[in-house]
Amino acid sequence: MEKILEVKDLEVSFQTYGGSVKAVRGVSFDLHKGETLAIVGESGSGKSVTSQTIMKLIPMPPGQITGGKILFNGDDIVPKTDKEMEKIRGKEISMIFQDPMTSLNPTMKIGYQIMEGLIKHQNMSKQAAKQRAVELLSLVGIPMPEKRVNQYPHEFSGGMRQRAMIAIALAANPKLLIADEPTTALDVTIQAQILELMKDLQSKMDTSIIFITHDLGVVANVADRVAVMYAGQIVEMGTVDEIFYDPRHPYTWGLLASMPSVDNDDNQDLAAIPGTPPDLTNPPKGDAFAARNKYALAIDFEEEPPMYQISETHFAKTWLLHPDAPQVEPPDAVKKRIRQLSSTFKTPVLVKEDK
Amino acid sequence: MQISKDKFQLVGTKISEAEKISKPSLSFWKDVFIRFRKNKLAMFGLVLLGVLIFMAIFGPYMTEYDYRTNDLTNKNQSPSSEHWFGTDDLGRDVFTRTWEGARISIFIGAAAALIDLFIGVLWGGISGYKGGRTDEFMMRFADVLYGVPYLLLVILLMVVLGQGLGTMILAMTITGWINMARIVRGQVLSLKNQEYVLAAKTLGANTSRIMAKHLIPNSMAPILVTMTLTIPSAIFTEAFLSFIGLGLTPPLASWGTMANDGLPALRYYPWRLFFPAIFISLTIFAFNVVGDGLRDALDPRLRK
Amino acid sequence: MAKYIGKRLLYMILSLWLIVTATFFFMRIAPGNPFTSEKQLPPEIEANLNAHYGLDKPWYAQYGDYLLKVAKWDFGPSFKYKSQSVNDLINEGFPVSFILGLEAILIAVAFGLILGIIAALKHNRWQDYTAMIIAVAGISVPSFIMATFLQYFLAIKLGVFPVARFETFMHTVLPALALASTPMAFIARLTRSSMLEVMSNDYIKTAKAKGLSQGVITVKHAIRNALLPVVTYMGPLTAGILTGSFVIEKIFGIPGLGSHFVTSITNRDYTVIMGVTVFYSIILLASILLVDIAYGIIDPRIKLAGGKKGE
Amino acid sequence: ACGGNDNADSGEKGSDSDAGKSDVAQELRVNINTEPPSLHPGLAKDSTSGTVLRQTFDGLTRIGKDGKPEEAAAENIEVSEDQKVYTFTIRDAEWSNGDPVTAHDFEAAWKWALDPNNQSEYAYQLHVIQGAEDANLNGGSLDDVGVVAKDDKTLEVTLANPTPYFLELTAFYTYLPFNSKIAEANPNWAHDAGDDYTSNGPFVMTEWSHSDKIVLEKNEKYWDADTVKLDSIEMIMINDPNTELSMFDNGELDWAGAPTGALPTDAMQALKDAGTLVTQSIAGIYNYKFNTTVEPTSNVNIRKALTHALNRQELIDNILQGEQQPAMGIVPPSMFPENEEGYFPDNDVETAKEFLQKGLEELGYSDPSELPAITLSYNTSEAHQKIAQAIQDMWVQNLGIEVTLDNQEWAVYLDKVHSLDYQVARMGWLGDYNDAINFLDMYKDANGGNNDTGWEDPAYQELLTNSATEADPEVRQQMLKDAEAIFMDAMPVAPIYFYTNNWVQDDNLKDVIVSGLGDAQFKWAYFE
Amino acid sequence: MTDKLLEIKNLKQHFNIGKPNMVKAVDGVSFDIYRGETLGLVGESGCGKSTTGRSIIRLYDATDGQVLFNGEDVHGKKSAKELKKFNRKMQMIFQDPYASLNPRMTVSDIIAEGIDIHGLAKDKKERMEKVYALLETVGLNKEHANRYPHEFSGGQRQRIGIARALAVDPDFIIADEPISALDVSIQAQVVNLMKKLQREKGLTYLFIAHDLSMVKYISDRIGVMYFGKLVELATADDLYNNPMHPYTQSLLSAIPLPDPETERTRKRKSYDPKSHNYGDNEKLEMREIAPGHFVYCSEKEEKQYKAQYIK
Ligand SMILES: Nc1ncnc2c1ncn2[C@@H]1O[C@H](COP(=O)(O)OP(=O)(O)OP(=O)(O)O)[C@@H](O)[C@H]1O
Ligand SMILES: Nc1ncnc2c1ncn2[C@@H]1O[C@H](COP(=O)(O)OP(=O)(O)OP(=O)(O)O)[C@@H](O)[C@H]1O
Ligand SMILES: [Mg+2]
Ligand SMILES: [Mg+2]
Repeated sequence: MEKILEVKDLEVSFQTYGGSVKAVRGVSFDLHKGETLAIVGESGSGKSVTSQTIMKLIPMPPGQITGGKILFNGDDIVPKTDKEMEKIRGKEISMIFQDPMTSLNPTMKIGYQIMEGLIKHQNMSKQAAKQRAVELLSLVGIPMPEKRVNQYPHEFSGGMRQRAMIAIALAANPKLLIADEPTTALDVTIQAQILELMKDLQSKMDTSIIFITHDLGVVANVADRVAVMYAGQIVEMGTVDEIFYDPRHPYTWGLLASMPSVDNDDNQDLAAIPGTPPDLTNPPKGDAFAARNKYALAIDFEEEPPMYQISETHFAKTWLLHPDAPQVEPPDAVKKRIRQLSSTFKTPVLVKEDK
Repeated sequence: MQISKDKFQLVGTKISEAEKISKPSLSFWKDVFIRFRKNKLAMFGLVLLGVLIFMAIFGPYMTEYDYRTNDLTNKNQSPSSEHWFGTDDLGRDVFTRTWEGARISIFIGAAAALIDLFIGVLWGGISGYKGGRTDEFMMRFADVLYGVPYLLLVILLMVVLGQGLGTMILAMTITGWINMARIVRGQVLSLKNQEYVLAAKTLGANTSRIMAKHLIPNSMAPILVTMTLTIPSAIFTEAFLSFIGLGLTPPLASWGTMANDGLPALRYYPWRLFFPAIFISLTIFAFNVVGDGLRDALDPRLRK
Repeated sequence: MAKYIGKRLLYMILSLWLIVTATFFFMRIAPGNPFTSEKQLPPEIEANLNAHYGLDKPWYAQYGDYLLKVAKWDFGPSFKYKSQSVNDLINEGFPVSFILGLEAILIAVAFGLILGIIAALKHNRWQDYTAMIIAVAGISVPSFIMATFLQYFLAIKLGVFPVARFETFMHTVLPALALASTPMAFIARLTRSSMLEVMSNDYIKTAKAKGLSQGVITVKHAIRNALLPVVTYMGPLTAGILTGSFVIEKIFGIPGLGSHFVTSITNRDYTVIMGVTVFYSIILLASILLVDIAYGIIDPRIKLAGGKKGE
Repeated sequence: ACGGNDNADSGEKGSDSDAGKSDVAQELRVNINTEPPSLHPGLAKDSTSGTVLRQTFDGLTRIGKDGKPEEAAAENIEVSEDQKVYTFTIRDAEWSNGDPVTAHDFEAAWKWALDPNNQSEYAYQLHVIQGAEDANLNGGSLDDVGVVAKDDKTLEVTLANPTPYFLELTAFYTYLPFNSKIAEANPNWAHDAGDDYTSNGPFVMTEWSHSDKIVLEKNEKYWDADTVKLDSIEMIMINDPNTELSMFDNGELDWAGAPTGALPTDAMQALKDAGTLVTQSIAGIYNYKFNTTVEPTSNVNIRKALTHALNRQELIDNILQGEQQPAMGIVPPSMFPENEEGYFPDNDVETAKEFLQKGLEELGYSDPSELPAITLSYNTSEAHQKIAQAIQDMWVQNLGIEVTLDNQEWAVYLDKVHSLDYQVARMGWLGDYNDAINFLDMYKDANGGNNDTGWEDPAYQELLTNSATEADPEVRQQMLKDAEAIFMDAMPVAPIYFYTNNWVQDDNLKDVIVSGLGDAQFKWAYFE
Repeated sequence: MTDKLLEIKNLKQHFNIGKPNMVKAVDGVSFDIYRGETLGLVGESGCGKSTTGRSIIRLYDATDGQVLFNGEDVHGKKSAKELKKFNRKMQMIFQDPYASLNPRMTVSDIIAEGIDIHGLAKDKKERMEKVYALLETVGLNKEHANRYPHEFSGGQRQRIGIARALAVDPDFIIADEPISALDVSIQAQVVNLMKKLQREKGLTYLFIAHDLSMVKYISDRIGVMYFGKLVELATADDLYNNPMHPYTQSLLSAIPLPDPETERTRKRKSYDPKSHNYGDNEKLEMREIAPGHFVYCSEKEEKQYKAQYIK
């Protein structure tokens, strides 16, 4: 399969008066045509920053790409200027932002905000664009779209704004769609509808999608592959089955364990991961997750774990996969899921860093 | 890579570990100060302002002349080692007068700016925030004040209150705050429905708190700009008031009156206009860069 | 909207009435009268004049008469300029001031916005500093000094423009520039600061993500949101500039309306004072109303009714 | 107009009006500062209006090139023995619309001005005529006014008292005629240029664009049209001396400065250095009035001390810079030639100190520093302010007293001065006609309109009263002289300087006549 | 659980009244909230959940209807003091985390705002301690106290909002999608926290969310809204086991499950409001089809639902 995007060792930091925040610390992944990669992870772990960096939309300054490459169709976009990026943004890559209220221009009608991209990249006439905008709004499930195109963002509910954002992103028919928590504010029926819509687009246009979400149910639904991020790094990555049925990283375990399910016991506390995420101005030595990790090893506090490969597609960054590491039992909620997958290697293999 | 086996002991969570890193807490203003200090241009403005104020205090004593004694035979001398900035049409030393004038002009500028700021922000803020009838009443009042001919107001003030610093400041601010009020009101109108204001409301914040903590800080940019613009207009309003007899009585000088007097001499004795004008500009420049620096420092989203 | 405007028009009339009343009484309290002159008139003649102009009537009668006439848009004769009525003065002076003012406003707004935008986009770079210096010059050099400067350098030294008077377009350039310099600077500063604010908002990121160019983003997304303070400032400015400036008209010998605002007061030319005040106030109130309406257009979150939450 | 820059369009105009003349364009451009308040002879009351009217109307007389009144609309004037009855024979002349100019036009115009219903503020200029004051102020009948048109050509004027300067008065604008036919038909005839604005002078007004400019063109119907060489006069209204001078320098004006406009003081030195400044004395005085009803200016010695302590020449040389004459008397030298010298020497600080000492003793002070500060009032104007500052400094330096300045807006100022709410106040006075009484009359009564000092003196009053009926000019002159001496001894005002007019003009412009009263006439003017 | 803390009676909230784009965001909603319970509110996005919440807390003036809090009408006239007391009792967590944080305040000031307003801390030290404790409660650390909202990720911002609401020790919290922007482990932390607070302090919640498994987990009763109306209200278990209204059924059928295999094969039910086929004069209202289980339906449907209801 053709690789549309390769991110190599990406490092991004923000200069603040309190010091430099290392928001992304060496992230590498790639994405194939027509594939959906879900990124999940701790809030604040750098998901949005990573994805915005791909479009070069982090504010610079204070943001800064301190290292790495982003190859889009084989072309590194890190050194590209804003002018050059204009040709890519909104046409090749489009993005759904996380915060729909502030991401929409409060003084511009929703309809026009959707039309803009159409007029610019698809040379549509105003009328055609408007018609398309109405269509898009109804596609994302907004009732009475003819009326809604002429409204302003503050007249929309949270979910409607988010859908407007989705409409803007979809309008472009992009090769790569970055969706940063696109459905958090949507009810499940609309969410399902939106997910269908995205899949539809994907099958028609062979679009690749990076899908950031916290909702593991949604991940299960849409993702081909999943990357789990923690403190600016990808700590585990694999196909959706690998992550859900054979997770290896203790943070991934924590995530899976802390979900309620419909048939959960309401009186029992959810299994949260204790503690707070690390301060990224001053990332801890060793494994960033160590301090909160029930399964932390002594070495976790000293040495950053390397990446281990568990299968052709499955990677995890934890000392637990070291041959010397003790065998540990994942939490019950996770144990229930575990299945033997056919593609798994016999023993995890240390990934050599190509330096 | 060889790692000793005992490193692979299970040790579990160390939550307390994560907490050591917190830094000393800085207050908002300290934060602003730190940001401000890093802005070179703004610091330059501050230093410039300091120099100007220093000269206003000590400048007049740096020469053997005083600001009021005429020397008619030495009138309109161009700058020289005798008279660094030349002399005016009554033979008075322009250097001495410039710094004598600096006292008044800087004081007047700052005082008017502060008073306008105070009244304007209060008036505009309340008007915009309260809205409805209050807004209508307060803004129409401002309109009426603005509509009545200023000169007439000034003449009346002079007749009723007589000449004096108080009258002058009153005359200067009687309508000066209106612009500020309008600007603040406009900002407040667009800010008051922001979610964070609503959030403060649900916390039980009263009007004054919402104004002080939410609306005004977020209107700071235009407020600062308007304020830095009040200063030159105050300096020249003072000159106008002095000219019609409400302000300074000659031979007292201010930059404004000196510029006024020097203006017709532009073609013949340009230094009489040049020196007061250049110092007015420098002062305004200083206030503007300080204002800009402050603005940037007050906006945490802007980072160098 | 119509209801709102209707309500505001009512308020306008109320404000106008207050302005008229205040001015009327202030004017009468002020020492001196239209016939005060260095060579004092024999009291009998003065009494005659007072009787002729109705100044001998009790104040309430005069006030009432005046209100009635204003309502009919008749401001009466000028005391000083015997051959002109106040309406004539306004009818002849206003078009001149209006043309000049319009030019000045266009210059001020166009250049002010451009300077401000450039400064904001190139924040803390040389373009920003250049714009700042131009703006500081514009602010710290008031219009009358600017006028003298322009006249001296461009008209007298270089001879590019005529020195004074109001005849051809070339004659209007210098006064319009002089009038525009301070507002331009002010607009530039306001624009810059609010543009900076706006450019750090997330929706600018969204616009970028659409692949829009910096120019389009600035024009379509940023300016509008940055316009509020500028528009606020434009209200009184418009009224002030369109009705002429005393000093500029004096320096450039322009037969505009502006000089009447000052001379009528020094002449105690009661009817002219009242006439120009009413005229100015109407323009002022109207432009402030326009500003308030513009608020709602620029920022749809601002409710015109100005109050009621959630309506 | 020969500045070269503007010959293009003026050339052709010149040729179609009179092909025979030299090809120099006869177009004069002057500045008259402001809009003339009224161009109705009966309503005019200011010099701007006067300047225009003087060119467009012909009175019975006109001040000639030599400064003396000469026959104008009247071709013959007879004066009765007792100098109270004047009989004017009106010349055959036409109004600009072709109507004949008659004696009735004069009678009508004068009576119109005297009619209390017509708000003529300058009607008192006519009060020398018998019955005029009565009709104007006291409800007397206009029919009793001593002006009678015996027939179309004869105007008989009876005066209340012998008035040696009456013929000069008849050149004054309040005495100008108007076309009574038109005035009857259209009371607003003087509101605009046009068919109804008929005049009988050397020029006619063809355009009056308010607050902007007035255009006069040669009146072909003028009886003395042959003398008039200018084809047109453009009078623009620029109220800024710097602009005026700049326009002159740029060749956009042919004249800058007095009497129609003004020169910036800061330019004086440069203009003098260039040798282009023209200076001419006029009958006017700038003085500081003392309020004689309040301490310390109620004390004559203090007044004298203040008056003597002034260095007028220095003031003139350095501040006014217009070659003004120091005034040590109250009547201009053009009327009292002795006043070139005056009653005391200029800058006599020694004497001033003596007076001060005497004054202080009388007031019970031992030292000048004990004297309460003297307030020197002036009205808003750069020039007054400068003078006040200089004088303040002189008083401070020479006498060691405190002086504070007090600046007031014009109307407020007049109000204060007229109601004696001041200590020392500046005031100027310009003569309306060439007679000393002009400068003395106002101090006759303490509460007379323009006295403002609170001073009066029976001896002074008697001299003035007697002078009014005195037919012998020599005797009358002496009486006035004596009155001035009394005045100067009491010194209710400190004379500072006698006015001059200063201007620059186009080198080729000739024969613009500026009278001793400072009135400009363009009747004879031409470009070489 | 009979003690009613909040009674909402026929609440209506319409926007742009009298204009063509009028929206009936909330159109006659009635329900009660008992002391100490959590009422979950779910529904289609845009159906009026946030608006309901905002009307309850007085951010909007209700178009019609009543909200009684402790028996007192929330929308009635109140003195400043009463209002302040009321505001301490009732708090809100906003849906849009970023917009609800003042960009110019540090996190510590934002969180401490309520503490300052109500004077809940003796001195600076206690205030900061409280702030730190709250930060920790919501899973942030001390280091974050001095940062500004824009420096946080979406989820971090949401937690700041939660900490702010908790700071004043309210009795009742309207939580408008408080956890949707959080990752599951933090969601768990927050939900655990909310539950703990409820246990310890008897807090009452109106919990608006989309994540139905979480809603079910946390809520005692759940209301389902559709197009400005409450269409079903029942205890959490009852609703899950016996969804009556077709919209509720479609919602439940759409819950995504964290299991790739079931997700690949699942069938969803869709809801079409036209399927009811209501006649013109059928009276639609909330009807109790089982004890404590209300459905918005017609009489005909009521019978049908009752029949379908499984014990
Ligand atoms: N402009 C900025 N200045 C300083 N720090 C920043 C800035 N933007 C982001 N960060 C920091 O970078 C880190 C990563 O943030 P990011 O927005 O990528 O998180 P996220 O994974 O998207 O989280 P969430 O799921 O909550 O949205 C956070 O710790 C945040 O505080
Ligand atoms: N200020 C407003 N002006 C006009 N219409 C509004 C306004 N606020 C909300 N609405 C409309 O009211 C309806 C309900 O909005 P609300 O925000 O309550 O929905 P919600 O249920 O919270 O949805 P979501 O789950 O998407 O947040 C929507 O149709 C919205 O467009
Ligand atoms: Mg994010
Ligand atoms: Mg909502």
